[in-house]
Amino acid sequence: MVENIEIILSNEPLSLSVCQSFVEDPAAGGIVHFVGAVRNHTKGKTVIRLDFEAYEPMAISEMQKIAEQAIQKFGVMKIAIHHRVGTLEIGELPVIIAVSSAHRKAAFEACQYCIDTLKETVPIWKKEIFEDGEVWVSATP
Amino acid sequence: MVENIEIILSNEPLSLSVCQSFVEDPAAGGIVHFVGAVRNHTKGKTVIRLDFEAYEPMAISEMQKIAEQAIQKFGVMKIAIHHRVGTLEIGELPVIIAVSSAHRKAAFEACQYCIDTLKETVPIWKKEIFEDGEVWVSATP
Amino acid sequence: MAMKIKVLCFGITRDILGGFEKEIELPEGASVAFLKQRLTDEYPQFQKLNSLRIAVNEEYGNEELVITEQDEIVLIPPVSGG
Amino acid sequence: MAMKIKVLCFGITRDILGGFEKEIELPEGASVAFLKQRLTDEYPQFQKLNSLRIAVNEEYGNEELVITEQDEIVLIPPVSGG
Repeated sequence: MVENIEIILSNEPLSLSVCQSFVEDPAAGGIVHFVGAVRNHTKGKTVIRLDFEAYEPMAISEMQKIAEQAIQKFGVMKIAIHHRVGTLEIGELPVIIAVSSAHRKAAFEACQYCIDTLKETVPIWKKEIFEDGEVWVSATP
Repeated sequence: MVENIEIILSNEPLSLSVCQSFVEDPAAGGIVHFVGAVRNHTKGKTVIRLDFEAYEPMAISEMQKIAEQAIQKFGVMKIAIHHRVGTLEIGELPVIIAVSSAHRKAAFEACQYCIDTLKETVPIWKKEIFEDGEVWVSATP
Repeated sequence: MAMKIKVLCFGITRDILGGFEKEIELPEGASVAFLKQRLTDEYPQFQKLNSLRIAVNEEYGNEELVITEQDEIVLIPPVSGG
Repeated sequence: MAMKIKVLCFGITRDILGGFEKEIELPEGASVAFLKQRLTDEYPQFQKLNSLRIAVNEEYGNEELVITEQDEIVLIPPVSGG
């Protein structure tokens, strides 16, 4: 069987073209990518950088589960989920999710399902570093 | 004002990273790409290649309108729509649509709106070349 | 009074009319709807198309729009970009 | 009978417990719910979190799951990947 899921946790910059290459397939007519980016502000405060950490083995197994669920739920072909850990500057990419499918609607739905679910279940945490302090995102109200 | 829309019709291969670079913005937290790809079969028949042609000035102005509507409708930041013309082999990319947004839901909706509308209104035509003939896609029932 | 208009033909309409650029004689004051009717009468294959739109000066023209000799008239069969 | 379990602390839980790895004494047969209650009693800051899940051997454990000394126990405060 051809491998149809690629999960990567990496300290190095992520590559959109690597994700695209993994999901490409002669039978795929549509590919949808979600690319996260580090914004320069949040709730009106200026962000200097973000620090990401992961409970790595479980982060990988949870991302694998999400991709398997998405393939089953939406009937898509291949999924790549690449996530950064470590320190990220403004504009860097914390996550890329690529989904290929025979038809585009399923690719959009599956890609959105993957990023929505990743943000709920995958044990990865980010700390926002401001000029005057830092905060674990979403930890407290 | 910073240019927030880039429309390109091209004879040369399209580049995902060029689209990504155009839509990146320090205030953008999410970027969604739709990438079309030439499939190797359609309705059970093997496709050899596709020939695309466009009524170029109007194709460009219609794509511009779609991007403007999407920005207004969904409140997204920047949109790139790049479309190929000429002969494309299996696996080549006829279209890339990139949308950046502060928040991801709007980026998904705007990107899907752009490709759905493009397929309805933009004067571009593709002919599928089979081993035993050719057909203008969608022209007749 | 008659006028001669030039129509540009893309996709399958080029195959039907047998060329990219065609001259067609219409009565002065003819509308987009009139041109469509004339084409369908002259080339029955147009009836088989899923749709036929006519662009006038790079915009989709509504059926009542009156055509002049100066307009750029383009036949738009069902599109299939993307 | 008491047992000593080791918990690993990520994100804000590391700040609350003051370290990545903590040893905690629990009665034998203690459940995930028991551990959560013990943590909340000992570290009132846990009450301020939007959520606290506990992973047992790399899976989210339900509240009734019984913990043993051999399990890998990890505190999962609200996640914020992506």
